[in-house]
Formats: sequence, C-alpha cells, structure tokens
Amino acid sequence: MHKMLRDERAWAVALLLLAALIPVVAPMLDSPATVGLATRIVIYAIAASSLNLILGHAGLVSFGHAAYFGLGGYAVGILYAHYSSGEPFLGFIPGSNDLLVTMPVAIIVGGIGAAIIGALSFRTAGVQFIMITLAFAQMLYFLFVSLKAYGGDDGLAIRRVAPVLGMNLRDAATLFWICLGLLAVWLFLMDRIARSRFGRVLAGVRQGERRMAALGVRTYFYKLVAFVIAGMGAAMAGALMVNYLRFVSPDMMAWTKSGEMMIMVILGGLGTLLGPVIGAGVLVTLEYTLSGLTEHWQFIEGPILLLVVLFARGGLMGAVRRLAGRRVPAPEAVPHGELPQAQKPLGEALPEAVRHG
Amino acid sequence: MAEVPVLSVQHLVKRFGGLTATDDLNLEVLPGELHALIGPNGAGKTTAIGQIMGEITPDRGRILFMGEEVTRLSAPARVARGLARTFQITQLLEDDTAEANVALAVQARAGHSFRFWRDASRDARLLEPARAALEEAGLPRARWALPVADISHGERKQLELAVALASRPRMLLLDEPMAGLGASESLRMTEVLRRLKGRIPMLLVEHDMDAVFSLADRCSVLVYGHCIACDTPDGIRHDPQVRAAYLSEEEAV
Amino acid sequence: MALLLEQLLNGVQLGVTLFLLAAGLTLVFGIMGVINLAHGSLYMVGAYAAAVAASATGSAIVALLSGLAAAAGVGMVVEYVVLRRLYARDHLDQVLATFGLILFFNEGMVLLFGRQPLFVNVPEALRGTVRVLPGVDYPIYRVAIIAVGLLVALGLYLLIQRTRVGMLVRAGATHREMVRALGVDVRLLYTLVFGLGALLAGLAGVMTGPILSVQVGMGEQILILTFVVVVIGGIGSVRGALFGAVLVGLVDTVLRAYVPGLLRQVMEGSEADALGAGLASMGVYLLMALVLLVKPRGLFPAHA
Amino acid sequence: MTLNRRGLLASGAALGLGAASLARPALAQAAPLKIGMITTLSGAGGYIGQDIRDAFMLAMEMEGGKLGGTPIQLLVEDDGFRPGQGKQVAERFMKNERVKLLTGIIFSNILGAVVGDVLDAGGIYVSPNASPSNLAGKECHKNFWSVAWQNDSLHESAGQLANNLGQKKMFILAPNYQAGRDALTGFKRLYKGQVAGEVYTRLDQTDYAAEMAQIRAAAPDGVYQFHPGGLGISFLRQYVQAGLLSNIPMTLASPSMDATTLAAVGDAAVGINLTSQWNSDLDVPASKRFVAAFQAKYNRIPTFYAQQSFDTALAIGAALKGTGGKVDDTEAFYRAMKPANFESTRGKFAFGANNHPIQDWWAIKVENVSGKPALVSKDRVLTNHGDVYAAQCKF
Repeated sequence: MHKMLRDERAWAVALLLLAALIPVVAPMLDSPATVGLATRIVIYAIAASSLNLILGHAGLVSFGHAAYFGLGGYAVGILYAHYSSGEPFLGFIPGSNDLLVTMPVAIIVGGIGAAIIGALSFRTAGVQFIMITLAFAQMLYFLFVSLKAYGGDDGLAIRRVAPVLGMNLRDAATLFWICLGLLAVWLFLMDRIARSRFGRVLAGVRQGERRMAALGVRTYFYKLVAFVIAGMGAAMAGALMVNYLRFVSPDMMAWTKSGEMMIMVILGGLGTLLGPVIGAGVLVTLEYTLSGLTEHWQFIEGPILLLVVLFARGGLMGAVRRLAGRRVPAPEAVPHGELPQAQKPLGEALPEAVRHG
Repeated sequence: MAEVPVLSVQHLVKRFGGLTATDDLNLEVLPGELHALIGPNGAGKTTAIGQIMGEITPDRGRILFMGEEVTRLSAPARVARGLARTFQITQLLEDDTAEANVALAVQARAGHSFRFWRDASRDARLLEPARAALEEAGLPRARWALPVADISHGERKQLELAVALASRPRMLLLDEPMAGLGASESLRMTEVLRRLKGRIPMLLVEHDMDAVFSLADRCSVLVYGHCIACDTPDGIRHDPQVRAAYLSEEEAV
Repeated sequence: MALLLEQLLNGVQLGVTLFLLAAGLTLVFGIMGVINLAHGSLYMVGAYAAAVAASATGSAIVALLSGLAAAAGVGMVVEYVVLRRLYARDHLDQVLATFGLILFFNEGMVLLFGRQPLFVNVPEALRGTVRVLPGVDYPIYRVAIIAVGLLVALGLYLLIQRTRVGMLVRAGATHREMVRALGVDVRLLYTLVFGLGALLAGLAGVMTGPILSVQVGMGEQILILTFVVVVIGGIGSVRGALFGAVLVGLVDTVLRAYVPGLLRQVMEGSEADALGAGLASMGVYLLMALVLLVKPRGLFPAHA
Repeated sequence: MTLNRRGLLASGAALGLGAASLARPALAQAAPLKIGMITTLSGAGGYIGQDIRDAFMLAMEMEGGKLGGTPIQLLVEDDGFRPGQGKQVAERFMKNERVKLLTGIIFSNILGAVVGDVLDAGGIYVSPNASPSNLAGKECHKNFWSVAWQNDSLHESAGQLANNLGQKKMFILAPNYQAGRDALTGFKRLYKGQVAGEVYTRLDQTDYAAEMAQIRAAAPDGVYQFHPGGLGISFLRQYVQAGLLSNIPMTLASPSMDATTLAAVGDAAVGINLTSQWNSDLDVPASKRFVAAFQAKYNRIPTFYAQQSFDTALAIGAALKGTGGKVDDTEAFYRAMKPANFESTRGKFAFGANNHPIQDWWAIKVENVSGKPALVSKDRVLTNHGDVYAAQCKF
C-alpha cells in the first residue's frame, strides 16, 4: 500500500478519476464555469507534458513549443474556414468541421513542422538551441500574423463544429471529458515512452551527450523523434484549445506562450509524469484566482514564481517528494556553464594542452 | 610482422592554437596485448585517446582499427566497430542506478533504440548482459541498484569499466582507471584488468607505475605529444631517454 | 540614394540602441552564465526614472543621471537579492525566476506611475535636424544616439582590453573556473559586471525615452531582439554584440523599408504590403537561424 | 455601486485537487443587475481599459449606482490582452455569476474569442470600442451592439476630411493587423485623391524611422496614419522629431490622437487635423456634464474611449428603462435598445439596421488654447453616417 502511494502512476490515475467528477460537482457548488477552467488546465497539461518529453526527459530546452500548439490550432481553424467557405484549401484539399478529421490533420501538421524545425535546430546545442527554436517559432508567428486570408492578428472564429460520434462538443462537460480522456491517453504514452529503451536514450542525452557518443549512440535522430512526438502532442493540445475557444489567433504561438509552457513544466517538476499537469493546474488557477482578487495580480504572481525557484528545487513535485521523504533526482537540463556539445571533447583536452606549454 | 595490429596510429598530429598536443604520434596495439601509454602530465595522452575514439579530429595522420582506416569515422561509428573507452573523469548518468547505466550500454550495442513500448528496466535481454558486465568489472552486487550519485569514487571507476565492457568491445581504451583510487581499490582494479588481459586488447593510460609494470605487455612513453620510446616494461624502466623525461618533469615541478 | 543612406543611418541608430542592451546581456550571459529575461526591465526602469526626473526638474542632465543611477542600482539589488542565488542553477530555473521578475517590475511600474505612457522631451540642444549629407536631413537627437553608442563601444573596448577589471572580465568570459580559482572576489566582480550591464540598459532606456513612449512592457518588446543580437554576435563577446546589433538593426530597417516595395512588383498592393510587413518581421529571425546554421556559436564566439 | 471582486471561487478546483471551495449562495430577490465588463487593464493597452472602466462607473455613479433606474453591480475583470483569458472570464461571468449583459472589450481579437459564446448562450454584448466588419455585416447579430463606431466609418470620415482639406496626394500607414488593414481600406473608400504610398507597420514596432524616410522621399501633400495607443504616441513624436510635421500635414482618426496622446506629443501636435464622433469641447450639454464630472472625479481629460464607454452605459440604461430592468427577454431588450433613447454625449446618435451607430463625424484640429494644445472641434465632416456593411446584415 505504501509503495503504491509512492508510485506517480497511481497518483495520476487517482487524479484523473477525481478530475472526471468536476462536471458533476461544479454545478452542485454553483460554479459551472469551473468546467471551462478545468478544460483549459487539461489542455495546457497536454501541451506542457509534451514539452516535458524534450525539456524534462531529454534536457533539450525548446523555447518555441507554442509554434506546434499554434500549428495544431491553425490546422483546425483553416480547415474550418474552408469548410464554411466551401472552397478547398490550395484548390484541392476540402475543408472540414469534424474533429475526427481535423484532429489527426492537426497532429500530422504539428509533427511535420517539428520535424523540419528540429532537423535544422539540432545542428546547434545549448543556448543557441534555445534561441534557434525561438527564432523558428517567431517566424511562424509573423507568418500567421501576415496571413490576411486567415484573419491575421485578429484570428479566425469557429462557429459550428460537427458532433463527434454523437457527442456535442459545445457541451462544456462533454468537451472536458474528451480532453481529459486524451490527457489520460497522452500521459499513458508518455509514461511508456519514458520507461522504454527510447526513453532511456533520452535520459542519457540529458545526463551526458558525451557518454552517449562513447556508447556508440547517434543521438541526433533520437532527439529529432522526441522533438516530433512533442510537437504532435502540442498540436493535439492546440487543436483541442481551438475547439474549446472556438477561436484561433497568432497569440497561440507567441513567444510568451512558449514561455508559459516552460514555466508550467519547471513549476511542476521536470522529467516527472505529473509535474507538467500540476504545473499547468497551479499556474492557470493562480492567474485565475489572483486576477479575480486584484487587477495588479502580476505583482503577486511574479514573486510567487521567484520563491518557487529559490526554495522548491525540482519544482512542486520535488517539494512534494521531499515532504514524502524521498530522494529527489534533480535533472540538470542544461548544466550551468556547459559548453556546446561540439566543443566538449576539446573542453576536456584543453587544460592538458595548456599545461603542456 | 605477420599479425595485423588491432590498432595502428600513424603520424598523428593535433594542434590547439599554438600548442601541439599530439606530435607525429605512432602507436600499435597487437591482438591480445595490454599496451600502456605513459608519460608526464600534459604529455597529450587523453588527447590521443580522444582522437582514437573519434571525439577529437586530428589535423594529420591516420588511425587504423582492425586493419581498416577509421580516421574520418564518427565516435559512434567506431564504437559500432568495437572500440570502447573509459573516462578519467567519470561520465556516468548520475540520476540512474549503476545497473541502468550498464543496461543502457547493452541497449546501445543491441541495435537501434526506437522501441517505445516495453519497460527497459524490466527487460531481461538488457539486464542479464548488464549484470554479467557488472560482475566482470567487480562492482559489489549490493551497489547495483543505487543511483550513481550515491556510490563511491572507486565504485564509479569500476562502473565506467562495466559500461565499457557491456558494449562487448574488441578493444578497450582505458583513461586512468586507477586515478584517485586508494591502494586496495587500485589492487582490485589491477586484478580485474588482469582477468580481462588476453581476452580484450587494451590501451591503458595510467600514472600508477606499479600497476602499469605489472600489467603491461609493452609501454609507449609520450612526451610533448611525441612517442619517445616503446618497449617492454623492463626495457622502459632502463631507457635513459625516459628517465631524462621524467627527471626533467620532476625538476620542473 | 539619399533615401537608402537615411535608411542605413536608421539601421545603425537602431543597432546602437540594441548594442547598449546587448553588451550588458552578453557579459552577464558569458561571465555568470545567467539567462536574464529581466534585462528589459532594467531598460524600462532607466526610461521611467529619466522620464519622472525630467518632468520633475526639467533638466536633461538630471534625467540622464537619475535614469542611469536607477537602472544600475536596481540591477545591483536584483543581482544581490535574486540572481546571486541562481548562478549555480540550470538555465531553466533562471528563466522561470527572471520571468517572475518581469511580472513584478511591470506591475510595479503600473502601481508607481500608472498605466498612462509617460513622455520625455528631446533636450533643447538636440532638437531639430541636421544635414548629414546633401539632401539628407537627419534628426540631431538620433545622430547623438549613434555618437553616444559608439563612444560607449569605444569605452567598453578600452575598459575590457586595457584595465585589470577588463582582464578579469575577459578571463571570466573564456575561463570562468580559472578566475574563480585565482582567488578574485568573484562575487564583487559579478555584482559590478551586472551593475555595468544594468547601467548600459538604463542608458538605452534613457536615450530612447524621447523617441518612443515610456510605458509598461517596453522592455519585453526589445528583449527578444536583444537576445537575437547576443546569439548572433556570439555569447560573451562585446565585439560580437556590436557587430550583431548593427547587423540586426540594418537588416530589420532595410527589410522593412524595401520588401513591401519589391513584393508590389509581383502582386496586388495591399496584399503585398501585408505579406511584406510579415516577411520583414521574420527577417531578423531568419538571419539568426542562418547564422546559427552556418556558425553554431555565433559570429564572434568568446569561448574560442 | 461597487467594483465587485470575485472571491476565492473555484481557486482550489484545479483538476479535482479540491472541489470548488466558496460557492456563492443563491441570489437574493432584490439583487442588483449584474453587468460583466471584460477589458484590458494590463500591458501597454492598460490605460484604455482604465478609461473604459472609469467612465462606465462614472455613468453609474451619476445615477446613484443605477442605470435607467435599475441598480447595477458591475463586475470588472482584466483580459490580460489574451483571447483565452477573455473567454475564460466571459464563461465565468455567464455561468457562475449568471451575467447576461457584457461589455468592455477593447481589442477585436479578444472580442472574436468572446462574442460568439456570449451570443450563442443568449447573452447580450454592447461594445464600447471594438467593432470589426464581420460583426457589422454578414455575421451581425440582434444582440450585438456597438456604441462606438464601425471600424471603417472611423477612417472613412478621415478620408472625407482629407478631401475637404484639399490634400491631393496622401501617404497612408497603419499596423499590419485586421483593424489596421480595415483602416486603410476605409480611408481609401471616401478619399478621392492619389495614394502616394501605403505602408503597413508592425504591431510590436516602436521605432518608425524607416517609415519617416519613406514619407520624406514620397513628398506627399499629407499623411494619414492609424496607430492606436502607445504606438501612436511613438509615431507622432518621431514624426515631429524628423521635422516632418512642419512640412507635411497629418490627418488622423480619433484613436491615434486621444487626450493622452496629445499630452505626450505636446505643442508639436498643433496643426494636426483629425476626425472623431465626439470631442470634449462639443457644445452638447450631456458632453459638458460628462467632461466636468470625469475631470472632477479622475483629474484627467477623458479620452474618446472614455466617452464611448460612457455612452455605452447610457445606452444600456435607456434599454433597461424600457424593459424595467430585465435582460432575460432579449427581444424586449432589442426593442428597448434600438431607438437609442438616451442623451448621447455626441448629441445625435442612432442605431442602424445592424445595431451599429449612425452618427455625425466632426473635424477637429489641434490648436493652442490659452497656451496649451487642445483638441478644438470644427465642422461636421459627415452627417448621419452609418457603415457600408449594414446592407449585408440580416437578422
């Protein structure tokens, strides 16, 4: 029993089951809008969890994750726009308002986007990788801002979505349960991947690229595949967000959104199963609650984030585990002062060479 | 010579800015041989290992492994051909257990890792060879399940060796496996290497001369990146050039 | 021709402003290894302090000094209270913490000075335009900004190349561990370097005050561009920051000025303008991506 | 009249970590009518939201916490300039607080995320600012009202003013977003002269030196630019610094030259022409009362945004008077709202077929009034002007 309580997976199952009750409990407490809040949290949890695969498990700091979130969203939005106008996209791809069509398209688009951006970005490492992923995300952001046909900065509204398997997506509870179900599936996948051979390679990439090379592992394609999976997860979340908001705008791929996702992951706990979920829940709820208390909510939120960094290493999951008396593995995603990967062997060789002279 | 050397380094040169770290280095390791590479601090031993492994690109010269040129191959490609190394400063996955570190090496050897489903920590195909390697490297069984961050320095050195062994190498490059070890730990490591000797050819970089002279079949002496002598341990002991090199080092310090 | 020249001057002026921000950021980045998202907040603090001082006293000198003092002071306090605890942490913790600082500073400015944008007048002596070349009239104030920026670049060069502090700064950027090992009071060095970076950011804020509107959020608008400059130039390299900044300034300005016109040759007017504006915005990021793909460590890497 | 702040409602509700904590008790019988105001209070646009909120509250205060005789409880919340957050706030207003009547949004992208939900749920939205063309035309709705202006008509009036001023060759600029593109389209609709150059700036742009050089090179008779809020301040100041204002006159629409902008630009703004549906010096009794009360309470000159919000409150008040304070019957609300039976600060005000304003547009000039630059009203530019999209609107 005690062992079960320590297992993150057991907690995840319990949390998801409890969450499933929200649409039942919320109206009883005269707070039906809580369902919408919870939907938003669940969607961000999927996005944050997808980012966690590369950020937490593989230690690859992507500062452009919102790009895939937005790509997924725009895939749904653009297909809907063509559905409602009746003109096919690019002259031959018919539009759609059916989530069973748009969601897979969104996931594929997100995956392709991540594959292209990742293939180029993984030529760099360290801080340069952070910045190049940001650069690509910004390029996409400005591209969508300037796409007049799809609303530009003002975005696209999605008015009528087809029911999915007889379920009405306009019903808040139904949409919430769909999102929650997908979160459950996603977390299950993430858990499998983290424990698989593939996941072991990612853990190796995080802890020592040099060791991985000495083991004979070409990390490039593992990193790229992880990046693509993460991109697909973010795109799925983006598609859900657009279904929830019934609206898509470039705001979804702004750099601040990428930052928010990173903060969710770090806040919750890097490389943990539940960390991103908790992080998303706490951040969204915190903003929601504080902005209801005072219009100067950012003045309070800022120091709270600061305190979490200073005093809760390993994020909230780290704090929880410490309270539970468990050792916290603190994954150093980008070790302080680390040299870019290409220079590392030289880094070790140099002192010897210097002493030589 | 009838035998094809396992490793042949020919006229290797590497410069860092104005410093010549490797200066026309020639070196051969024969099948079954334990070849020691010694020399004063800063002689360029680690740089040489880095080039043999493919982590540092030499400016000039050739490296042949099993008779085939590997000078332009990447480190992973050389590993695939059977090279493995240990690090002077241990490069281990600190969050993982000792067993998981070795299992990852087994996994890397077992082909691609694009396997997303099965729990690697319960995969007997990884665990059994990993445990065999741990056994071979002499790491006490009780330490296998501990995170690397929690085991001692000496045990980490043994774990480094186990990781290298797990990739079933055709040759081992050992970069100061005894560095920082206590006397009894050094002896234990010497014994482990002695058991491996003959089965796997080894290039051993080491400062512990007792260990070197008791283990090595031949020694090469590196000074300022250049090999000044290559002989049996006895021959090296009495080589005037070597004595001079070590003495001048003493004076300089 | 005159138009192109004026556009190039504009690019240099933007570049010089970016340089003032990037120089501090790149030193902090290179020496302490800290990603400081709140660097833009120091720029904002400088601009606000100068604006408030200017409207209270009407003196440009007082405004300048207040802006510099406020930015450097706030910078050093931030270093002492917060960043000092983050040097040993990974970049992600730094990102989260300094993001928290941004929220704090932005809303703090709202609480102190309200939401209305503040404004500063161009000092009397620097009003009007000057004929820099036949047919090219250019605002004196912008010429002054370029001059100040180049003087600062020269000053930084002398400081870094010719003084003991500069020697430590250089060594710190390339061999961090060595400086620590030399027994230098690294803490003091860090605080001073951070203060210097904040001072330069404050100077940028003070100088742009009369051009732009001084408002909450002004730091974030320029922050990302500053990071682009730092990465293009090579982390830790002040020289790289100067080249990167001028390059980014020129590319941004020239693309903005000429891309829509080029597109108009091939497509309908308003479509061309809309797309052109988007493409011009992408230009700087495209530049960074290209630089990194060719030279993954930037143009002038300090850790060579 | 209170500025109600939501309690810790639903704070612990994240994913069932704890069920919603402090639920509100059922509403008492004589509870005031709740109006939900979603507006932008943080970031660079924050000062606009502040004016919108303050003016609405002023209208309530002048009637003793009531509008049209109905006691009002105004719920105000920041959208953080984020569509998602705006939608979240709207959802909570409607579901938890049972709000039927919403207002306050400034930016059209946030309106886009919010308005569909409000209307689909049978709610009413009265816009004090954002009024994009789709909601005036094809996607118009019986329960969507604009008390500001349809985007285009704002700029049509400026185009007409440029004609009146005899400017034959204009250089026009706006940020590259929907409202910016609408602005230039609208301007060109009534402008009869030649367009010397058309430039889209960036929404996050702060330095316009490159554009100044282009304007100088094009040597037009005049410049028309639409840059709301802080953007406009930067643009104008740089225009002055570049020495352009003395050579090339500028024509504007009101969002680019509100009282805040004028204060920021100062004396240099003298001579600028603009158009607006209202100005603080209009010889309209309701306007004079509003300006005096606003200045007395907040110690600043009200912006156009403030006036729009004030009129929004008055329009709502008139409708509430007609329905006896009820908003549940949207048909009745529509009938009571449509005649616009309120004393608008603009003097004349009517709703067109698409629930958007039909109003007069004024030419305004920045002049020196007793040593300080001020916005001085001149002639009517357009009379009873609606918008072109009304024809496409069918309820």
